[in-house]
Amino acid sequence: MRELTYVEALKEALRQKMQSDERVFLFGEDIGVYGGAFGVTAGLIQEFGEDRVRDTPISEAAIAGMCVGAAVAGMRPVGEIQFMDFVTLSMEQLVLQGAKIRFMFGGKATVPFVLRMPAGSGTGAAAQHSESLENWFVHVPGLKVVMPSNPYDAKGLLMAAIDDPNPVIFIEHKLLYKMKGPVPEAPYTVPISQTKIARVGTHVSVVATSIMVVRALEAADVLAKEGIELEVIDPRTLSPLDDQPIIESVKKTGKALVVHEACQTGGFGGEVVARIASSEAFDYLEAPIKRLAGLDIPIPYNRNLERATVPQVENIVTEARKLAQGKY
Amino acid sequence: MRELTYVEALKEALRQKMQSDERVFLFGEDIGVYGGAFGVTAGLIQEFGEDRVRDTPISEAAIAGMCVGAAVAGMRPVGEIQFMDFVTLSMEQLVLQGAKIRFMFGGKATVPFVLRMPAGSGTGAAAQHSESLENWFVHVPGLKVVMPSNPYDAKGLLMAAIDDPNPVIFIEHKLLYKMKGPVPEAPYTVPISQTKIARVGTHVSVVATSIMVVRALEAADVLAKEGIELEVIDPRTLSPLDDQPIIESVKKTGKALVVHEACQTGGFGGEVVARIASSEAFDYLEAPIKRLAGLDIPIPYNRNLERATVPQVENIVTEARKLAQGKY
Amino acid sequence: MAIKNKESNDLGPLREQARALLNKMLLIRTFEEKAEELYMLGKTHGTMHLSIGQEAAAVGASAALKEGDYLLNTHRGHGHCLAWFGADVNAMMAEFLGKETGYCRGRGGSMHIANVDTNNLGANGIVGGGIPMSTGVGYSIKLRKTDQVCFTVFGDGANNEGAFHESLNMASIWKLPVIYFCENNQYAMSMAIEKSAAIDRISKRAASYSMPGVTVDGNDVLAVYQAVCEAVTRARRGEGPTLIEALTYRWKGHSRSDKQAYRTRDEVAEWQKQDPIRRWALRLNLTDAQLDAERESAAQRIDEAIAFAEASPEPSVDNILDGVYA
Amino acid sequence: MAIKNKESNDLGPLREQARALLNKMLLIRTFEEKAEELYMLGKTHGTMHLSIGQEAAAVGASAALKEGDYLLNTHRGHGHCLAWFGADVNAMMAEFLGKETGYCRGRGGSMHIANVDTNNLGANGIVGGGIPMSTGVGYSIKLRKTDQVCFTVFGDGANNEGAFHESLNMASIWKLPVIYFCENNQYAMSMAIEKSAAIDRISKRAASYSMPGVTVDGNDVLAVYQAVCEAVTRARRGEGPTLIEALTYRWKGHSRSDKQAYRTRDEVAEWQKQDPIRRWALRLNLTDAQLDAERESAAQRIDEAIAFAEASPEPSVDNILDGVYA
Ligand SMILES: Cc1ncc(C[n+]2csc(CCOP(=O)(O)OP(=O)(O)O)c2C)c(N)n1
Ligand SMILES: Cc1ncc(C[n+]2csc(CCOP(=O)(O)OP(=O)(O)O)c2C)c(N)n1
Ligand SMILES: [Mg+2]
Ligand SMILES: [Mg+2]
Repeated sequence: MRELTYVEALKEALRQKMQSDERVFLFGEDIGVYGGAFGVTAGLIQEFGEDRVRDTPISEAAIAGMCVGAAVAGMRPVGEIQFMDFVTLSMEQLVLQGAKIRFMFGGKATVPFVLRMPAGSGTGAAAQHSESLENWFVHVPGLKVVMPSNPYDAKGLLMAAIDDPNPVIFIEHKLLYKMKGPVPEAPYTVPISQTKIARVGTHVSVVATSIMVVRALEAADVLAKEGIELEVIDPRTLSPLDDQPIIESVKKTGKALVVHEACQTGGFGGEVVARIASSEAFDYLEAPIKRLAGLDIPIPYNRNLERATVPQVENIVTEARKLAQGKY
Repeated sequence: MRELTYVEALKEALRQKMQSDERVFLFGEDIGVYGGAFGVTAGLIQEFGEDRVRDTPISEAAIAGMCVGAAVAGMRPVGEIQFMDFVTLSMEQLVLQGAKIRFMFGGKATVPFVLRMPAGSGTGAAAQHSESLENWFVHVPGLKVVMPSNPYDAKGLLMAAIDDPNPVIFIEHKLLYKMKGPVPEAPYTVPISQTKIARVGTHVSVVATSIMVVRALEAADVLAKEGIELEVIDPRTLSPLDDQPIIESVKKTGKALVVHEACQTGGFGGEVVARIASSEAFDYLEAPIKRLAGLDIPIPYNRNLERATVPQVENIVTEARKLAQGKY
Repeated sequence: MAIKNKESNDLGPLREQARALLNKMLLIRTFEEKAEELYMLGKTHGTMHLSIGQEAAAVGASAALKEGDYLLNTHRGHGHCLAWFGADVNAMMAEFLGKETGYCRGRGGSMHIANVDTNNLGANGIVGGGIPMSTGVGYSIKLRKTDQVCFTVFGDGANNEGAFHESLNMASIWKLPVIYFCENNQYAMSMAIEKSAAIDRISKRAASYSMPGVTVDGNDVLAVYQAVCEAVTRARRGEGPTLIEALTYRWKGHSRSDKQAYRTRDEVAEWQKQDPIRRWALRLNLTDAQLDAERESAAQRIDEAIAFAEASPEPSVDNILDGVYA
Repeated sequence: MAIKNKESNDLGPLREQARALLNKMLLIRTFEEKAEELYMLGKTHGTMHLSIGQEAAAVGASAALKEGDYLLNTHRGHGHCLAWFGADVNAMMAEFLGKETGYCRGRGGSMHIANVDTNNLGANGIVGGGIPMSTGVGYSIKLRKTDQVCFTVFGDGANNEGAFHESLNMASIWKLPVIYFCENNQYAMSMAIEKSAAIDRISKRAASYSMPGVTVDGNDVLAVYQAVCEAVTRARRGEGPTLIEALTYRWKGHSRSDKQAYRTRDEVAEWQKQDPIRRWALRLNLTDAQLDAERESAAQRIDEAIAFAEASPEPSVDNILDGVYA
């Protein structure tokens, strides 16, 4: 099948949606002639004009307000926050307005917007350009949280997110933008809230998000040579979470490792562990449920420190091996 | 011993700190003549003057900026956010600046501020005045997160928080403000990051935060009559979390229930469950680890709905009893 | 502000509706007086923000707007909500009492009364919370190329929120059809406007966004009406947003728990001489008897609403999870 | 802006330091040129924001301040950091290369260079991120009753952030000793100032806060110096904050990955005629030979710094957890 990069897949989703639904429009900082900090919207302003591909001033609260206001008023806004870190300036509108309006108004309003943002470290952008804040949004009822780990899901989930009648926080990863993979040309959707088994295995269930799925798959290749078979699970949508496949997998393997880039304490890993530990999978557990996540520190600038801060393939290999071998 | 309300205990901590340390000053919306939305600062402007008890405009981002800036510049600022919900407007300064400055600057700066805010539902203030966002802050390295559950801890933890050389998010609960309890008059501190066993028991370990500690203790009284002894654990400081007492307790009881008001998904309960499930306590578990938390919905206005949204004594009784009796 | 004793009887464009507008003000006044009573009787919980004394702003403004326009309202929003197109007093009172028949099925309450069917996008518990949303609403109108406008209400305190700055700047550079209506009732809770804002007239802040800014007597229905009309004309013509500052006064405390230590009884009394209802009635040459009669019929209407609300069922806890997601 | 060909040789109060200021500008220019080279050689990662063409702003401003004052800097902050009191080129270069000997022990990098020992509170990765902090710094000075000032730098793009509005309002009502220094280099990344701000002069926004606002030629060391001096005098006298807009231009792309499709080569060339270094050298009647000599010694200084930085150790991963909490 045709291969596209993650960036191209996202762009194609945006273009196809803008072609098929005139309510869809884009806005954010430098998304026009500049094409977006990571090039996702490059070329779209030439195709759709500046009204539908709107460069905004540096005003993240108002950008979030555009999402909420335009959505309630019947449009399908797709905003971009240049780096996820800056969404810290948008929380009031997203959390107190966007996420709550429907419920607060007795279920009589719909707030269909998508807010895209790149998360993660690995580019040397340091502590204020490397945040992974997905669990903040997972903790907000009314929002949906999506994190694609490959080009195919990136296109399919973005098209599904734009179709979704609810607010969707769409989290991309800087290091995945150049990743290539098969992407059908025709429009398609990957259902929201559908967890995927990225690799079938028997010894350890590894639940990973975003770029950690890629690393977990690499780790699985390494361990396969040792006869250790990892089952790699990619939730793709973190909220609402389709947890049944995770629970089924743990019932099968009896061992679970949860991997994410965000710092461990208070992160999404706790939610996954709690879903497992309170489920019928508990009776099948043969080992403690382990988390492998970012260190509880801001992302350092120095290359070595930055790399040591978040889980790498070798760390996943080590942790998964320990679990498989019953050493912990 | 002398009894004070939670509000009076907090006020006494502020007054004693302002008397002993001239670097300490207060600011926030309506904290002066009005005395604060819940009366915590009533009378202090008369005692210390408006420079040290400063009414601010409604500008929550700048209020957070006052915390960070004044702290880096050598003061001991204590800010107030009128309702925790409004801290959604302050996140950039708190998370990207206040929490990271010390690490980002190579450990060469200190950022000693306290930001107080009331959380929780139960007053009919509806979805935008009832947030419990503590786990957002728990997920931010560099911040400390404190949640006192009674007047004694309120005074002692607030004095400790003001002494602490790090940024402290100090979370009060609206329904606790009128609670009375013994409070020594002389200044004292309750150490940050010291978990407390609020009631010793043998059958089920109940980890609860803020007002849920009060409800868990009531539930313990109820169940004691049935011969079920709950061990009630109050972390008091959620981050950095002193988890050893929790783990030891679960090793003793073999059963754990985590209770908080914040909505369950993505909440602090997940962190506690994960600490237990990955620890040596795992081998002692006799039952799945359960969470009892707020429903995953915004807080509704209607009294019955509001009450049904967050854990009540009877819910804790039911869940704990099920665990104790091995029915789940 | 000087006390107006005798004002012109020429009601200009409002001649026909003058009496109807008076009755609307009376309906609002009575709604809030009764709401306060119900509150005192413990028939509702939570808090409540009364706009008593500010009725001219709500009534004068809505008279200048038309069906299909959007409303973004504040926590002190009963007046604008009742003055809005197709407002249903029963549904409002029911929401105030948290009943299933309320506008928000009892989920929202006083601070969140909304009716999206009439583009009333709701009161707001967040000071300035509607302002960023207005940018999106205004932009949606621009894209749809309709002649709608977005009428955004906020208080004097809200104009110090950062969102005010971001939003007015955006609305101006894109010429969005948004009317920023600042109801300056002199206080933000306990904070007097002179202490909270480093400017003597909030409307002057429009200059930072190259948009017209005007200050009007917010207790004069006609003055408010005319100012909003001008802004509406500009907006519908695609000439962009306007900032209107309506000077008025909050008669009651900020909310139930306000001891009002920050102001004097005399100050309140002075402003009460500016009672927008009395002033309007005078200009209509209404006799006290006529005014009382109108007041009485308003009271009846509200009593009906209370009866309806009290007879209405509480929301059922069984479907408490409904409505989080579409 | 008109191109200045012959400017007065009267350097007024800067007569003595004129040559030193020139050398400072050359040091900054050279630091960034070499930084760019190192970047291209892959000796550093992350991104980098160069202030080449804006040196007069940094040098003119710091000349008007004194030791003990506070600096809140931006992502494009190499210049202000090097111009600040007691700046150590070695520590800066080492931080730029992420070494343990850097100002932030390699944890911060180009966007976070700080030196709290000299009240340099750091560059900032967040646009406008230093502005709310300045309120707190300014308030701390007010409470301590010292004569310090807080010098807060930000770009034209930052003036559309809500925090700008909230902070300037607070600084004005409390008369805080803060100087808001907006370096208007005509663009925020790809966004031209005319498109992003609904005002022709950013300094005019000072009126919304009843504070003085002034626009100066940001490529003229003397003009910047004088404007900052006036603001400093007001601040130290307790008369409150000032907003200064320094007009200048960013010669290089926003960051490494900028194709600059949003502006023309001619526009850049026009502005380059305003080279603050060339202009200052002319006013000093320096010969090209003299200028080259100075440039040469600046280059030597930077090469030393690079040698120091490259010889310095990488931070050790063993104590990676240090410094999160005090
Ligand atoms: C963001 C935010 N900050 C603070 C509050 C608490 N609060 C509610 S109303 C109010 C005063 C608002 O004053 P103003 O904007 O003048 O409106 P008014 O109450 O006078 O109608 C405050 C501080 C809030 N609801 N939201
Ligand atoms: C809050 C925030 N939004 C967006 C960015 C991304 N960004 C970094 S610099 C920049 C442009 C800033 O323009 P300006 O303030 O004029 O400063 P300049 O780069 O021109 O020096 C942008 C959009 C950021 N770092 N922080
Ligand atoms: Mg007001
Ligand atoms: Mg700029």
